[in-house]
Amino acid sequence: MTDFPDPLPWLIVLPLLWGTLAFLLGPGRGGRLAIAAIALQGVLALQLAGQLLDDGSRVYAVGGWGAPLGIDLMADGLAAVMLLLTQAVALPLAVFARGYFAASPKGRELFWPLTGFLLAALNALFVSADLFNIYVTLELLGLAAVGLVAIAGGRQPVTAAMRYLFATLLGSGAYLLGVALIYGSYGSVSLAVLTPLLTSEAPLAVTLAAALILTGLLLKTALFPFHFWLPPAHGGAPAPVSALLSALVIKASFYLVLRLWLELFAPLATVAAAQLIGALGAAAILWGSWLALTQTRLKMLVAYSTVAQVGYLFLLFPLATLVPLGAADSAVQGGVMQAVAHGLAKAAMFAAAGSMIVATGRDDIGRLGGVGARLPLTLFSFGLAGVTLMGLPPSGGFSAKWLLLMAALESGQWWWVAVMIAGGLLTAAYVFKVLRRAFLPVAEGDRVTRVPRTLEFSAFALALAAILLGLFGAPLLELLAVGRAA
Amino acid sequence: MIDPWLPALVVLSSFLPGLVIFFLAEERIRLRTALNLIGAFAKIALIGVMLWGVLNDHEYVFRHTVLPGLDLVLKADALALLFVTLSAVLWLFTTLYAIGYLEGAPNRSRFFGFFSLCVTATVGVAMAGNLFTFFLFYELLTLATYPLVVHRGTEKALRAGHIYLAYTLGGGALLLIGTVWLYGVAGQVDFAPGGTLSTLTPDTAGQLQIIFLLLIAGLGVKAALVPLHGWLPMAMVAPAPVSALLHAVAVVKAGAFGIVRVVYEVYGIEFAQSLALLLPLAIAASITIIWGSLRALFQDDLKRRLAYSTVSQVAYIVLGVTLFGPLGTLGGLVHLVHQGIMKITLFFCAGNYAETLGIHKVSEMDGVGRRMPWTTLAFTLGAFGMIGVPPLAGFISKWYLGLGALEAGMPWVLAVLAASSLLNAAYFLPILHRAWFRPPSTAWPHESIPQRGRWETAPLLLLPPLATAAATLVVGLFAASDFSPLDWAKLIADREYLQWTP
Amino acid sequence: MKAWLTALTVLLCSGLALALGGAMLALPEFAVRLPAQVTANLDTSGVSHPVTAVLLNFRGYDTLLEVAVLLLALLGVFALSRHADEHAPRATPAHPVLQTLARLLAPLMVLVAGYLLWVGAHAPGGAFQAGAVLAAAGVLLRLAGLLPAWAQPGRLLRGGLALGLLVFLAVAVAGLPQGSLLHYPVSMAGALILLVEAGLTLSIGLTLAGLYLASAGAKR
Amino acid sequence: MTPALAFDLLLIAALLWSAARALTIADVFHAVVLFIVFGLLMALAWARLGAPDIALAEAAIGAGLTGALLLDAVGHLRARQREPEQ
Amino acid sequence: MSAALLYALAGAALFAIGLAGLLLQPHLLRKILAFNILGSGAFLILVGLGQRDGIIDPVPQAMVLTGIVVAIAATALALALARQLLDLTGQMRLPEDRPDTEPADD
Repeated sequence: MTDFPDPLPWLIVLPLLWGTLAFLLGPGRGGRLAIAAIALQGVLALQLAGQLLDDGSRVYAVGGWGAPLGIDLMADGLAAVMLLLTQAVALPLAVFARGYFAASPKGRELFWPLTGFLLAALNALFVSADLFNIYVTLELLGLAAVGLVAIAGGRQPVTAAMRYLFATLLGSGAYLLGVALIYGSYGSVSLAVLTPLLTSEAPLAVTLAAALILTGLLLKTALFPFHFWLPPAHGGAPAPVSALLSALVIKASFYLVLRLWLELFAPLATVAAAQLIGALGAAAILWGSWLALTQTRLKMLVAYSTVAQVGYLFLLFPLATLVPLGAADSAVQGGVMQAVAHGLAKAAMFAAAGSMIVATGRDDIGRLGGVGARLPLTLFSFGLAGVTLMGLPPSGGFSAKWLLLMAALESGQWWWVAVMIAGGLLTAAYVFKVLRRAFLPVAEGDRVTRVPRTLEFSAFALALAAILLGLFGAPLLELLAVGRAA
Repeated sequence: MIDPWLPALVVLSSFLPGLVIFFLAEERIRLRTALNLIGAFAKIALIGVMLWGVLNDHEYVFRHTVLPGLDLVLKADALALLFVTLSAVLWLFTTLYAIGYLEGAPNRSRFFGFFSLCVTATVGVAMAGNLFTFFLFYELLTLATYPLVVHRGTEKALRAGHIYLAYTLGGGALLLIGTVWLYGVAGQVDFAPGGTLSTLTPDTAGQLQIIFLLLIAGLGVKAALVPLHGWLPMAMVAPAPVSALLHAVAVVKAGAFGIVRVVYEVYGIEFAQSLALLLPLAIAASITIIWGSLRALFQDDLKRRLAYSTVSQVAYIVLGVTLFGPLGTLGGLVHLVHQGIMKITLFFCAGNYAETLGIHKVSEMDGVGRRMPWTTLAFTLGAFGMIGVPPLAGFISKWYLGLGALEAGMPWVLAVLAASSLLNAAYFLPILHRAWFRPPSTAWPHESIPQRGRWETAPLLLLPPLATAAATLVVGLFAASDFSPLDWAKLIADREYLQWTP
Repeated sequence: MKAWLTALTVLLCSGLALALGGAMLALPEFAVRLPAQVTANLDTSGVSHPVTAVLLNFRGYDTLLEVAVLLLALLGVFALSRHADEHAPRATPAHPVLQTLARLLAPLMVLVAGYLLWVGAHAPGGAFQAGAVLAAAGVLLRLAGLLPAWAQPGRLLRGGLALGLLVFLAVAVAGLPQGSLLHYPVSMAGALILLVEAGLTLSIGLTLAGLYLASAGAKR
Repeated sequence: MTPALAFDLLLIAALLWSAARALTIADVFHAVVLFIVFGLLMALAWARLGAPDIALAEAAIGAGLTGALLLDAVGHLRARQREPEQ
Repeated sequence: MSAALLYALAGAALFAIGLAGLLLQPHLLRKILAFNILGSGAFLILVGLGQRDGIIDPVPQAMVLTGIVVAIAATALALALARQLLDLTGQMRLPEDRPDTEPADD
């Protein structure tokens, strides 16, 4: 490597290091360290993306052994996109969290170390090319996420964390069993070694393994009907945590589903399975949006919105499986674009919701009157994020929907068009439910206080990024193409 | 070269001030007003430059690739400038009027912020160079107008906002499906005179017909074509400047303008004719004209009556589009401008009555002409124009529509025009009669601006309607001169018909 | 829960077991075989016990992340016990016999841990087993009432908990200039692994004990 | 049947039985005790599979430490359930 | 059939037992036991299948060592959560009803 330092290992080491240091510094400390380090991670991710664009995807043998004896890391365009998303979401959120916990200190003691480990897990997961290593990153991720949900204490968050823990453990249990079956069948867990071995004549054990692994990951992604754990967990945690979980954590397992489906398990993919996943996605969109609409608590509404938006991610599977190449490409691009756009927008939305809750002192959609007057920037950010989720142009959400719609028409699967359009309208309904309340004057007896500037601006930065993604998304697609068979 | 950036600058000239205004403190009235006016005048100046260029066969195109095969295109061609000029000039008047209208009201920064965004969207709609760009600004328009519709924050306003959103977002969804489908069938098609779809293979004809239906339905919502018009009368709960904006400058116009673009510059009028798409649209427009007028007849609420009048009048534009032949085109296009000028006058006046005397209903207008003669004079000009009394603006439109109907071999349209004119007279003349000839009632419902010397109301409320009323007269009287809307519409019609020589 | 749902779940789980069993009986030959590769590379791994070689060298990266998982779990437990402090009853004094036993056994267990750590290089044993024994000593001392509860770990204790991960990270990063993360030069591999294992033994011992002391121990 | 096979079958039967009982037995304390037994049996199984490292770890961590944690939790649960009566 | 494969089969049965327990048992402690049994099943399969040809394979053994540590970490966290829940609600089970404002779904 001519580059020094090599960004790839540092993207994993750095968050582990600052997470540990934040723990050493003591309860509640380490925010400034975290912000600086995440900014550095952002630079590293950009550097890595640049390398990939120049030289194509790369394999990194940890310890110099190489697969199958050692563990390989692999960075291609898809991984780089997810890495960029992670750091891009984490940086503003870290700034937000510092302000948020200053205003609302419940749960701040261990936020930074847990977040450090969470980011390390995400970065490690995105570049791992080893099924068992992925299992370890999944556990690191899951336990960090559960810990974060529980940090504020209280009956509802602890219940949610418990439910979340069982869901995520069950998911990784299924995943681990799948890995065991694959190792037992072929004698390796390296993706690079396995991919050529796995053909459509694979033994039953491998098919079972694929089913177990994918089901476990779907559970972790909270795809309908496995969504039961998500709303209380994401709706009950402190706002910066909700934002991290909704924006990034569920994307990690989605990323794995996508990668495995397109690469390792591609020979086993059937139209029926793809349609089934798509149908679950469609159900998630409609059911999640509908439930979002019926919520009275702001953060629960945003959390149910995540259930719905996750559904869009999974529409890519029927659109990319055994269809003409152009449609499949467009579908994958759309799905990844949706992951990125939703990541940015949902982080913005949870951050904005957190500011509103700090300002009004309660988590109640009916009592948002006055927010529009006192926190215009926050409300504006919420609205911009809403635009992305609705899929209106220009926004990353629109680009994603456009690509998915094109894929649907090109592959002649018009029924997904109807789902996407209906979902967009339902989204508009619940976003405007919040906005119209916030436009009202302050209700009698309520108070709306100002919040620190950093809270308002970090949410705005995220929302703006989601919009700009819609205008300048082409480079992202170029990066995504690195390492994908043309 | 700065040329490609000019269209973008026109859009930004209201977008940037809008953003700044949005975050201005409520008390910064001077700065806000200054920003508003600087934006408005800068826009008009930029448009002036481009008008000169387009007249000399120059085109200004701004292009930015959003995704592979998906470009954001802003293009200043003759058709775009027709609409842009209209909305930029009327925006200036509306802004002045709104400053007077909202004096002392709460949340003005928010109001003017969205107001500017709304015009930004309209200008974008006008200059969109392809369907995607059009859709982008069309949806932005929805989002920017919603806060204006619900601005008062009353239950009624919120309900109207709900209905407005349901209709317009639904329409947007149809438009999106149509657009995506069209991109799937034909690839990226930029708007171009004469249309571009006629080169497609014949086996796509069926699909193209369905797409046309989707596009027109999507656009018809904002254009308030029956039966998609339900939101418009509801939305008149908004403050008067907003109504002016909705009815004359932005929203319904965006819909009508979109229909013009789709028929002429996506399908091409000749290709649309060959797909047998024009006649159904003409029938829909005719029904809308009659139905809107009929409903207007029975409204006592002044703004509701005007709203139904808009339903009917905007359909004239659509009707003109469907009359195959340059004269019909001319009538439709010129009415795009004329209807805007006339209807904005009427809404300004209605706002004046409400603000000054608390008059909201036709039945309360007895003798108002004596208390507010100038306003009533402007109202009278606008109303006569709508009826089509020569030599006012509306007459010119109807004249060319009539000629166009004959040219297109659709004489039944003449009957529609005649019936509608009669109905127009039937719902406007009684108002005028009350205003001028009935004795005033003893007390006005709620007089809030007293007579001060010669000023029957606040100057900023009075001057804009007088100016636009004068324009109603001028564009009619001088229709034949250079640079009149009619002259510009001829230029456009020239370029739309490939086979036509005047 | 409804009876039919229970029955269905049991049925599905049995079905899964049967399917798994059937699938396992119908497996082809291995396509890749790692034991031979492990043996072939054992000389350059720095240790002679294959499992330790895999754990700390070939797949040392897994272990690095796993240590983080362990520390993470402790963080989660701390986060929770923090809220429980108020209603935690005081520790009751333990039986004197238990105290004496603990005083005798604890040093012995530390010795055993040291032995396990040392022997791990060439025989079953290593940091995890050693750490577990160390933790058992801690639990025993706590049961005997000889150790305080840990809900608010002090600076020194935090240092001890983090030490293993930090040493491991340092060794991992030290490999970067030589070629890659966790790259050990052959001549130093044995020493480096022992260094890492020593750090891990201490931290794993403390962490495992902490998992008990921070939650369970705090309430007694 | 060789003695080794017999031992394996017996061990597996014991494993399955202890696992199933641990999950179905009425009393939680008994369940935990059965689980510790299960852990020790697992250690035996690992030894039979030629994995002494895992056997050691399972005995120390799986059965030992997990057992201690579980027993403590049961104690806490019982103390809590007794509380209202006091 | 090798002894290793026999244990792998036992692992499959253990996994199923654990899965059923995790899904069906409302008591949190039992859910935690079930999760551990499920994990042990997976570990047995990993080593058992990996050594089905009778050759001792240190790679899956090392993986299982890693897995056991992960399992105890998860178990400790789960127990801490369960105890917290006990303190807050007086019960060691998840409430069947969903949080107050949430309508019952599925």
